[in-house]
Amino acid sequence: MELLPQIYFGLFAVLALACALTVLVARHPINAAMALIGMMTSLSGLYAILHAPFLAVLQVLVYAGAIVMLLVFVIMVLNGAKDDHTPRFGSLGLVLLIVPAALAALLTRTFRGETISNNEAALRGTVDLTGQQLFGPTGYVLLFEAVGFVLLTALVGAVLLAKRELDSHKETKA
Amino acid sequence: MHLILLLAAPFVAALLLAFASGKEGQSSARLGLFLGLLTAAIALPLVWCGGCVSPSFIWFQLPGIATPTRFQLGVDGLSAWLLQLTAWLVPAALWASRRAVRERMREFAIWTFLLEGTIFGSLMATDLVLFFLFFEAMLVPSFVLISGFGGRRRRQASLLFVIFTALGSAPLMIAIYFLAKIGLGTDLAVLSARFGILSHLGMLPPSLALALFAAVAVAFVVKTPLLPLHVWQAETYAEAPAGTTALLSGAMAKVGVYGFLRFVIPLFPVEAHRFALWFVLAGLVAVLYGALLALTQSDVKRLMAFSSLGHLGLIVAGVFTFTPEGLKGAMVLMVAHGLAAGGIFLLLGTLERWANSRHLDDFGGLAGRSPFMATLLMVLVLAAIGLPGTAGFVGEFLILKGLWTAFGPGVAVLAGIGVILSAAYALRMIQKLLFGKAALPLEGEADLTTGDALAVLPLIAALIFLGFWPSAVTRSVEINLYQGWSAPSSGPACPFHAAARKCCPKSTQESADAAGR
Amino acid sequence: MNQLQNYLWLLPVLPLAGALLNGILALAGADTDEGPSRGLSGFFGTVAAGGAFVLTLLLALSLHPNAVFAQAPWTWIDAGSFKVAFGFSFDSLTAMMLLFITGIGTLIHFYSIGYMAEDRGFARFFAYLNLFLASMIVLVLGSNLLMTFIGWEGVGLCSYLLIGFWHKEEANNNAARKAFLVNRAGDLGFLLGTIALMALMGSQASLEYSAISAWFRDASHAALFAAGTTGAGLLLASTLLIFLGCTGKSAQIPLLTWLPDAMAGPTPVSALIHAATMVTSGVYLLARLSDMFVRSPLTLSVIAGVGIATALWAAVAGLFQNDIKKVLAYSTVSQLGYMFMAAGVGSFDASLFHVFTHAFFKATLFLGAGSVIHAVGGEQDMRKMGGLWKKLPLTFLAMAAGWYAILGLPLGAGFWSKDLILERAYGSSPLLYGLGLLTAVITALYMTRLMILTFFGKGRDEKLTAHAHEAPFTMTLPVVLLGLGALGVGFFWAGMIPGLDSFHQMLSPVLSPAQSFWARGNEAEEGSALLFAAIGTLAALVGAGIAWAIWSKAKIEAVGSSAPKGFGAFWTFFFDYIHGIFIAATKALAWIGDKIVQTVIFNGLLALLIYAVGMVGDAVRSLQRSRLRVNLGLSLCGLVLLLAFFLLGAW
Amino acid sequence: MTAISALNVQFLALLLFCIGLATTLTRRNLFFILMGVEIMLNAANLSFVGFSRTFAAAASMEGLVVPVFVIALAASEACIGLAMIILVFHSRESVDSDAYSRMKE
Repeated sequence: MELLPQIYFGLFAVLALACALTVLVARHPINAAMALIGMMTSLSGLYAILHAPFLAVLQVLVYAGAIVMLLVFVIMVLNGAKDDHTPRFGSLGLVLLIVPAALAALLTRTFRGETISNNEAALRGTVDLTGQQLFGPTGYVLLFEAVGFVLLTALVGAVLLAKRELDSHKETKA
Repeated sequence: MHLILLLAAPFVAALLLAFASGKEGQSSARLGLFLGLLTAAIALPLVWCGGCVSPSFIWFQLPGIATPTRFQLGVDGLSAWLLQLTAWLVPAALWASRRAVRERMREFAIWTFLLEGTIFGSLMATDLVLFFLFFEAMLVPSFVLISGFGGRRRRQASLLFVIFTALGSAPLMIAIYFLAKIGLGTDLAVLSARFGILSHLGMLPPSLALALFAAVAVAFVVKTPLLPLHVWQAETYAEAPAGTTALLSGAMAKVGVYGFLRFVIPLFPVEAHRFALWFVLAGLVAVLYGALLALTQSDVKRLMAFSSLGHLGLIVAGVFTFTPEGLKGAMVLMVAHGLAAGGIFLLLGTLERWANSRHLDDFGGLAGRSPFMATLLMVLVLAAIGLPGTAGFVGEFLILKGLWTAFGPGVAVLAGIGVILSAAYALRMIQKLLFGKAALPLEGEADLTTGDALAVLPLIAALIFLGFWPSAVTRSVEINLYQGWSAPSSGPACPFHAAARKCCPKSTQESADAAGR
Repeated sequence: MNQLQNYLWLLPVLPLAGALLNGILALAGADTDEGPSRGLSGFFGTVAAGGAFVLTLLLALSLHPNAVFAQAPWTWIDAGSFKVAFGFSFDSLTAMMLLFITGIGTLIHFYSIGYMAEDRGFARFFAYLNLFLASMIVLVLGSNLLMTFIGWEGVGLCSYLLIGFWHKEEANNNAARKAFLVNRAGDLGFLLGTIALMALMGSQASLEYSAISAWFRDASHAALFAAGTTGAGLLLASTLLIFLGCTGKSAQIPLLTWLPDAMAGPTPVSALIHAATMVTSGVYLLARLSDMFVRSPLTLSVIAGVGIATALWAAVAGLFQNDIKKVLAYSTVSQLGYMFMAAGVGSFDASLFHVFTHAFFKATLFLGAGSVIHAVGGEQDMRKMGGLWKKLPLTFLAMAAGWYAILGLPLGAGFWSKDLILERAYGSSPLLYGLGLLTAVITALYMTRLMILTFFGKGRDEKLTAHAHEAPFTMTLPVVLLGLGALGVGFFWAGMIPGLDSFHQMLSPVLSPAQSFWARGNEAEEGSALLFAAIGTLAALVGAGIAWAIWSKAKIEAVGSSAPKGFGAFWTFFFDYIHGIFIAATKALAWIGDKIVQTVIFNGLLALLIYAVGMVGDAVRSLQRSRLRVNLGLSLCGLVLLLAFFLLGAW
Repeated sequence: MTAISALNVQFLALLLFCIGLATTLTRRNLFFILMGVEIMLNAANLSFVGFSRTFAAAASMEGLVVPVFVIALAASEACIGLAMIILVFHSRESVDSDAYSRMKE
């Protein structure tokens, strides 16, 4: 049993959990977004030690690099989206915490005794192999194209939504 | 392949219309007529081909069900004529609606074709899941047609229609899943062969079989409709645009009866025979009730709606006599009523447009103003009340005979009284519309043009042709794809056990025995 | 000549083609001011009818007395073991019926050219008339009950269309509708009777007349309907129901109210449909099914009873009428009653003979009345006429011939047929004979009254009678021809003159098995034919004498409408009142159905349902309306619960 | 490979998922809701990757393909979601999700 991966795993796991909890309790969205970046990065590290280097890179590039940056960008555009009058947690929200807690307890109880183990013959998720899996004969070419369409649609939709917003601003100003 | 082509035709037509320019209603109507006639031409050979089945392929797997759902279409004597009816009513309805719908003709045609396609689907499906899919999908185009093109109270009417029919078929869905679970899949041929024997051999608790029977039957009781689930009908028929009402009463209501013939009776022969008298009585109550209410209506379309209620009641009564005469009479009457009621509703649509009203008292003296219209309406109404020489008479006579044979004279007399009353309301309507003096000045063209009449004349021709040669329909009924409902070619009403035996030919009996062990 | 029988189908098709042609003409010419060409449609209509007559004549001449021409182009209804052919058969009974139907029909078509000349709906009228002739031919020519039924309802339809021919008047439309509905009630009897007959015949069920006759003639089947068996009930039901159908078509008690109202139609229609042909189809059907009817004595006595009751009632009602056509209508009902009485005593041949002679003299009377009405500008109230014989001599002579015949005065057509019926009735029951004789007296009374009021005395309404003039040639010719017929056709079966019984000879192949079967069971007393003739003539003379005494000098004033009043109204409309009860009951039921069942129960339940759903929906919506997170949380709660249920349940 | 317990990966994913869920449920700020969704998606991805390691050969690659799609979809979701936030923020001047609950009115 090698020790180094164990240590890394523990490190990243704790880091990810801490960041996630920070998101949960953060006061300002920008702080939360920063914590989210931390979580993404530590997950990327986890992917790396789980032999999925392609995903690890993708995680950093797309999630941490693009999505969260977009988030941060919007938060800044909306002037920090100040909601001083919005409490962090509603009293109702605290009651609702039961739900995830119950879910966690339930699933933990279910899977506690399970024995699953890693398979020695698992392949390493390199770009090469992942690409073959994606576009190979039994692959996901159609699905990939569909996702492409979804992305395009999202792009157009976002532009339309934002544009209408801008137009309406112009009108109100005029 | 033919069947798949036929099923695809209305959808393709709708697609083509969607691509066409919708600016000119007239050209949309022409395109719709052309496509509708093309579809009907595809459907026509089915009358001669008898039974045929399309290639079957596995479609998907219902979770929890071992046997996959198959995509397979089949046509036999039962469905061939109903397909014809639908196929020929659609171009007539489109053509007759063109002046009323005008510039929105393209949308009207698209949705009408979708309605046609779903009706086709439910008439051709050989798998319960496939059937249910089309049976439910039928609601969407009809809802759009009613709420988009209907009369003043169209929104209430369309909601009422959709809620009633959707609620009615909800138990059907549960029953289908349940049947599939215990009955080795959803393929109708397999299911009808095996399920009957399961319940017959007592492997199924009778109460369960009864519950399933009720769940399946209620969907078709609503669709047909029978009392007391007819509440949606009058309102819907009155408020829907004329072209749609023609399809609703001419074709869609028949799917309800078809459901009894294809699903209720083959799957539950024991229960169907046990409750046959109740269904016959329900049908006859509908006959009398429909006729009585038609006598009091002042709205022409409501009047005809109640008339439809009565006719469909008679058809259901004929089906549940379990005699060859009753079944064949029901088939002929279904075709006849579809043609006659469809035609009448189409003409009433024109009248509604002329008078801007549906109230009987607002009409009068049409025979003098528009003799062509008056003649056609008169002929259609006479056909609707079953004058000999039209197909309706053959149907009514055979049903009367079947009722007498199966349940004795009392029931036949009840049905007969309904037939007299139907003449009473029909003549009242004719008198108010065509004769006497004009009540209100009518707008619009002076009379039907030859072009307008083209929508209705083929229906009349078919009614008269089938009136003298009903064998075209009655012979084809003998061709049946499934063992479930084989029309007994001779002898009296099949008794309890004979029917159950009939539903399970030898080969399947053995396999069911094997399954039992 | 035997090739001819292949052209049986042409008989109905000829007038049908005429009807179609005229229908197309009528529709095509509808939007012109003049309407379609009268010459053209009159020509087509009359030629179609005449063609049918010529063909019938050729067929009848080539028909051997015992032979049957049959043709069944295709199987009409095919439902398993139950098959009905679309068949025609032409035997001597058919030949007799068709000869006078097409013959008188042709004459009346010809007459209509003159009568309807001024009418805008000329082509439409001929279309209907031709259609009627086609239906009537199918009725008589059909080889089975259902074929007959096509014609049966077809003539009913044409009757409906023609009664309501002038459809701008609401009264005409109501009369037409009444005729159709009353007939429909009878037709239902016909259909149910047919079904009962099939139930009786069981596995050998066939609707072919030949098969039915053969089945009943087969002595081995007698046990099937022996007294006390279900078969007996079926036979009784079947005969009574079919008889109900006949009462509808032939205006007998209880379905007779429509015929007097049917006079709302144009007069040629009254003559052709409501006097000569259609109304006699009930008698035809009884004769056709005579083999069946004679085996149900109870039904026969019902028929005889209904017949004489109708005859007497209608004759009395005829006395109260002032409308010339109404008198003739009640007279027709009364004469039809005679025919049914004859059938009821098993004398189908006598009854048919009366059908035959009646067709001639009643058509004469109606057409004559039509000429009179035409002459006085559409007035039908006899009280306003009078002294017309000088102005309309030809019409007067023809109608006098009709009058002579209907009274049964010696050597006229009615003399032979009516005396034959009375003679046979006496053989069956003296009571029937007595009532029949009484009816004959009353018949003479009202007919003489009609003649006196119309033709004698002074013109009571100068405006009307002053300009009266004889009708054109097209109208007088048929009247005169028919008048001659009314005098002469009786000699086809002049019972007292040996050798003059060709009518009897002609029908005996069809009817004698039934009649001899009946005769075996009912030994008739033979009376002297001469004595019966003398008594009958005396009765007619007495009636005529009384009428002359009362009305020839009476001062008659036309007050109010021509409808009868007081007791006359009660008597005349007695059966209308009874029908009214049924109508009221139907209306009440319909009202209950509409206002209570539909509105209160069904719509009420619906409203309740809608309300309940709305309430539940509102309640749930208020829950949904709160915060987004709550909704999400609640649905997740549900998810967790479901998960818990499955996961924990699995343990 | 055997160094890391496959079960522990799943437990980590579960915890992350529940934290994301808690964020989505309890926070009222729309941004936090969005971020909670992202956390949940990531947890699902982690679970996929973790399970993929328990299969042999080509089957082990299947679990690595799904996250690719998830990431793509998350990108589009964020794209639209943020656009909508901008939209509603301008109309209500608030990022409080409770303020938007009555979208209809």
